[in-house]
Amino acid sequence: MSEVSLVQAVNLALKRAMAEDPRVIVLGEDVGVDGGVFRATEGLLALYGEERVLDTPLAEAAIAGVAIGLAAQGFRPVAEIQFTGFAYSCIDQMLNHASRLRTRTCGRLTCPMVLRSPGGGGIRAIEHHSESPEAIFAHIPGLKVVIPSSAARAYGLLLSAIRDPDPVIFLEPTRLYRVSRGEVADDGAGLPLERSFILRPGTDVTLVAWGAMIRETLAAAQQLADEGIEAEVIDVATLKPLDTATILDSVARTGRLVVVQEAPLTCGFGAEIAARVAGRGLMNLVAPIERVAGYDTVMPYARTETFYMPDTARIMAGVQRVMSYA
Amino acid sequence: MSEVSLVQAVNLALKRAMAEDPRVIVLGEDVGVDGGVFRATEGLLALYGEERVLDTPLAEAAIAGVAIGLAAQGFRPVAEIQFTGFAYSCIDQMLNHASRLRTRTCGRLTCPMVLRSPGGGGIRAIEHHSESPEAIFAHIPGLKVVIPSSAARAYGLLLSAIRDPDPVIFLEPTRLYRVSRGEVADDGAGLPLERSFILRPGTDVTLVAWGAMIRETLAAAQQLADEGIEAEVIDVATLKPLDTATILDSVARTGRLVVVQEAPLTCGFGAEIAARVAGRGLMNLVAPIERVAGYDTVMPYARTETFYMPDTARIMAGVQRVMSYA
Amino acid sequence: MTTVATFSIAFTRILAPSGELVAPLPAFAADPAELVALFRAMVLTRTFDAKAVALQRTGRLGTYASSLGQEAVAVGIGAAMRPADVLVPSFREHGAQLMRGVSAKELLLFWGGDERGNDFAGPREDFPVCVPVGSNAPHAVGVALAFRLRKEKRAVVCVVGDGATSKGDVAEALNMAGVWKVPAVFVVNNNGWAISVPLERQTAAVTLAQKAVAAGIPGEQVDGNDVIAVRSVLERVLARARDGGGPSLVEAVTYRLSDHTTADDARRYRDDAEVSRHWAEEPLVRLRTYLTQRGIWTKQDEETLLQECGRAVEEAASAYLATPPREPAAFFDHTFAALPADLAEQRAGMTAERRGEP
Amino acid sequence: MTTVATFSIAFTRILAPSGELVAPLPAFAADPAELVALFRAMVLTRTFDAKAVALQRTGRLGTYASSLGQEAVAVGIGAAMRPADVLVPSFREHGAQLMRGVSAKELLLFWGGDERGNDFAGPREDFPVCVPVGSNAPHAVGVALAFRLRKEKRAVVCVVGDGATSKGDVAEALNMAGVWKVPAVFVVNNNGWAISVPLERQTAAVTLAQKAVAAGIPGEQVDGNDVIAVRSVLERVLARARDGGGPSLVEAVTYRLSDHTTADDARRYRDDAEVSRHWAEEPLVRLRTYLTQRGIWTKQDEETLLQECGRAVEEAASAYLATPPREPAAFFDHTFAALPADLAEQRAGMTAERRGEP
Ligand SMILES: Cc1ncc(C[n+]2csc(CCOP(=O)(O)OP(=O)(O)O)c2C)c(N)n1
Ligand SMILES: Cc1ncc(C[n+]2csc(CCOP(=O)(O)OP(=O)(O)O)c2C)c(N)n1
Ligand SMILES: [Mg+2]
Ligand SMILES: [Mg+2]
Repeated sequence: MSEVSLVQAVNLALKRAMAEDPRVIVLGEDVGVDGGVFRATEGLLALYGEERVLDTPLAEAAIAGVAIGLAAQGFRPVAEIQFTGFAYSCIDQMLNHASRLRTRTCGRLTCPMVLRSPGGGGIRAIEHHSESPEAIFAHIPGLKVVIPSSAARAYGLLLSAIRDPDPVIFLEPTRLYRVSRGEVADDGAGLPLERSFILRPGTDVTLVAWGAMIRETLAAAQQLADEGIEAEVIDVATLKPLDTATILDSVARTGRLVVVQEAPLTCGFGAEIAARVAGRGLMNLVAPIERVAGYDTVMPYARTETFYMPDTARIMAGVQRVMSYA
Repeated sequence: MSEVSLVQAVNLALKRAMAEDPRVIVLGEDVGVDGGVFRATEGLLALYGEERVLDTPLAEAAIAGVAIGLAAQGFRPVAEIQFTGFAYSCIDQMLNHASRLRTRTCGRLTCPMVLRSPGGGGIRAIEHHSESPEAIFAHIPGLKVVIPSSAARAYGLLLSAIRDPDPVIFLEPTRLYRVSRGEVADDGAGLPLERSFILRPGTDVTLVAWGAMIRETLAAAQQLADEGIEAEVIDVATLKPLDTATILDSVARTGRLVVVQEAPLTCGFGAEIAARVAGRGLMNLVAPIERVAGYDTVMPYARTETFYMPDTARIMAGVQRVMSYA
Repeated sequence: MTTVATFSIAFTRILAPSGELVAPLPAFAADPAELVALFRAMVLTRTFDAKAVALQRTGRLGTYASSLGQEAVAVGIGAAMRPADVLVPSFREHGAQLMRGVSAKELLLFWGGDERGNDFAGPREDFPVCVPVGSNAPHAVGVALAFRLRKEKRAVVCVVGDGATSKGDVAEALNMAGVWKVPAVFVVNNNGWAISVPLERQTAAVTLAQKAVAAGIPGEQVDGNDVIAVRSVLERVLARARDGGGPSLVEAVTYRLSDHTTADDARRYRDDAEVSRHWAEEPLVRLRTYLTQRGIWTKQDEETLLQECGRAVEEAASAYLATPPREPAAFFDHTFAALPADLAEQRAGMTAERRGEP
Repeated sequence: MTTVATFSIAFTRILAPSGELVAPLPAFAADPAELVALFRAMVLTRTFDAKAVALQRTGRLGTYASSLGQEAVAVGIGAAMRPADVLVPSFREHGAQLMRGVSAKELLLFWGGDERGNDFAGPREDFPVCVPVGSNAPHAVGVALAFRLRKEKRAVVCVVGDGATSKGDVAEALNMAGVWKVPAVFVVNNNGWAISVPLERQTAAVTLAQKAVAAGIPGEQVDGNDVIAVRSVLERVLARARDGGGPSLVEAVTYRLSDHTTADDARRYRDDAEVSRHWAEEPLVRLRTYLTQRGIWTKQDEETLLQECGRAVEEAASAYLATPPREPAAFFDHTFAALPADLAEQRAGMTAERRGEP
């Protein structure tokens, strides 16, 4: 066991997956010689050669489409889109093809591919490099959507995503790439894709988040504890298919729900969580459901981006609001 | 006043808009000589000529992108995407450019364009012709999203969308194109884009829907009335920006909410409505919020599509469930 | 100014519209049976098309895209491909699909709105019809890349329309195919129209073969109404692809004699005169003329063939019409390899609701 | 087989790397002041680049894309365009932007993460930097179409990189520009690399000018390190565009001497030797050699110029650094022309929360 960063954990998972299964192919812009602009694919080319680690031309729709073709042929392509801001060009291929290849052929052709892409704000990047489009992908039937929030979960979830027989969108929070560090055994053990993780047990309020927001949320929970409020923190990790039971169970115990999301408020994944609890857990609620989210504005440029993204203070304010109900 | 179908109302609005403003340009596949595959643009070419009615090559991303360029130059392009199933290729242009041209230039360049597209199921079409992607667009800051459910609203809302100084996604339910008919004055009067319409007042339960689902929802309300249940039916019409007040106000009176959406359940626009009510109207609720929605599966082919889409029976079942709470 | 690169586009025609040979016959044509087989496949395709249109007109099939007048493209493809190759079609290649072993009943199921029509008993690796225009091109690159990686001597044929050549996906795919030298052949089924948009409004390019120039791959034109030429050109470029010689693009110049689909009325946007003119160039008549003149084909053969084709298509139609729709909840079952809890619940809910349970 | 179309790609170079003339000078060059102006603009661009990189290295600017070695492309564009034309840039055309009146301070604000850097006081209709590669190309078609519809004698210059030519948006835009004959000139700023991907892995095409062939529009190559040639070729195709002659594509062959951006380390993927080789061909030295040999330029001129440029850039940097960030809630204000109730509430909520109100 050694301590690695989240991006190193991604790298370890990729190496492990390529080692264990010759059908795993990595492709994307700058994934080869350069090892990826964030070094997520570093060393793969040296280990597995040009046949299995392909630098692609600059064409995101085709990267997704080629992966579909490879997957239909039984390969397990792991395609990297350099930033989620450029993954919008893949939506057509992912929605109109990847997600439905199995359905429309009654299982004759399948699409066991992973589309990896780093995103999210907070690294003072230039525009289009701070996107959080998870809800768009989560709305698409036939796709699974995973966002890790720690090195260990990045490792275990990515392995499972690659081994999954269906298409998985794997969104990596750049903000955590280097600052989130932890022990990773590199033992090839996957983590289940259909399960949420309770990162901190609590009795007073349920905080649900994913990706980079987990860090802020845990920090808020810590501060709340100092104020005598015990928050339970759930990392949904796999947005789709969602482990609703864990959330409902928590809310049944706490009676209060705050969802934290970096993406714009409207139609974000937080809305889905709120709607599920309002549907199946409503009678347990003692307070309105709070969503602490990015605003319905375009993510501002670097100089003011911190005002856009939920931070500990905003999460705490949200919790205070739900705690004000008896 | 004469009775016209929804698609004729769209046609009337386009003619009116072109007549009143020379900056209005219509472009898209088959919008010229053919008058659009649904005849929405019929007669425009004859009236306004090839300069203002442009048949485009088959390239949806560029149709959106060209509209952005025209809009930045002060034109008011109305681009047609032949079916929403092919509008996914436009998401990149709409999200990365149209929605943020104003923001990123501090208002120096703006994007007063409309992207029209027919969609939704129920016409026994071939695959990819039955899509309901409104939630994807509604998640994008800087875009407005409008879906009419009657001829009169199609006319008034489309005029307002074209006159709006910002980009509007205008999604037209093909299922209603011919069967939904009504009086349209063709007086050039627009309908406000930020307002929901109460189509039927009621006291027992609030039914919220949009687009083609309005028809089923009104039918359900009618049947419910026979059973003594008075349902209030709200057509949100403009999904973004949402008129939350009308919904909250209704729920405050009825205490019960059922949202009906044709799109897949997860992360659909119904989730947003549920989340808003769970946030600001929760204390008024006497029952869980029900969502009657498409399933999280790919829309099946024509032979079984009717089992996918919410129908009157499913809506009534949803209402029965919320009515079972005292 | 110096010239740094030059390109030229060749055009192949072997059998003129008159039925006259205008170039030497390819080797395969030495056997008259081969030519008869091509003719039979074209007649079967036309018969199938007519039946499908008739079924649609009587409300028993969904919107259908006929390949009337374009049979030589699909049949030339079907004849040139080997079973181990993979077809990544657009939606007007019924002839090629039939030749590859997709049954007429499966085709009707697909066009009738039943997913089982894509579960080909025959060519298990072939892609189903692709409706989003041009989006199939990158899949073909992926499949071809798979062949290259596995060092298999197989090739992919990907078909796109003239309209599709305007779509970014096609340009991206051609370029990637070029960089990776994958065994993929892109056939542009240029029927002159993309619904109501004629070629000259689709592109300023004088040929569609020259789309290959942008990708740095070979491109050429073939008379798409000359099935001998189509088969011959495709056999050549497919052989090159299988042998590691890389991708190519073949523009087959043909004409859409039918409406775009059964939902379309082409008289809204094109002259009858234009259509009539093209009837003189359609693919069946010229091959029939040639075969008849050579004494390879008789009126009697023709009648027998029409009867055979009619019978085969009628049988398929009956089998299709006799197939009940899938059990409604079936659409849940292939969403993922295994049904997640979430979906299992939705499926159970649907079944319960349909039974009238709360 | 008959040949149905032929194409050739021309290459223009006027000033060789040695400073030798290898072709007749264009008319504008008769006035030495014109050549000096080109040189000055290139030096200013290089000075700006160096300052921007320095600011980034010291944590006072965001990730920055230098145009080191590519100054002739941007300056040639800037010189050939008229004020009424519109520039739709990629992200490496600082030189062109400066010449068109975008201030160095505005550029720094943009790269420093401040939207106000795009609110050019100067060329109000020019597009800001475009980060999603290739996505600017359709905008250029739209702007050019606007000119055509209004019957204005104006043209658009759209710049994309070599990597961008693989992107579907660019192919779609070129094709549409061709169909509609809009006054748009697409410049492919071919610097040999797309981050770590060299041209030969980007495409099998031997030139990028031939991307024009697919669109049926004229395409040609120019030595992108020869500012005289770049200006001359662009003036010609821009004049044609303004006069209704339609679009064209010009591939400017240059080399990225810098890292891709300040976030990149090019030594990971390319040889120092390759870079050194290209230093011998960079655009400033050859024009300086020519001007000096002709007695148009002296050491003293050079020193004065360097001082002037340094001063201008320092002043801009100071003005940039002295600009406080926007009021946080400002990002709400340009989302729409008018703030919807929804957003007004979010804005109020943000302001209240920042004041510590519940
Ligand atoms: C991406 C996309 N856009 C639009 C459509 C609607 N549509 C179906 S076929 C067609 C024209 C296709 O023309 P072409 O590629 O020439 O093929 P053809 O129909 O002539 O065989 C259009 C616009 C579609 N299916 N896909
Ligand atoms: C659509 C898209 N994909 C990926 C990126 C990330 N990226 C930024 S620049 C670049 C390479 C661009 O190469 P080229 O077009 O040659 O321009 P250059 O940087 O060499 O000027 C990449 C991959 C992007 N900005 N946009
Ligand atoms: Mg066609
Ligand atoms: Mg480059």
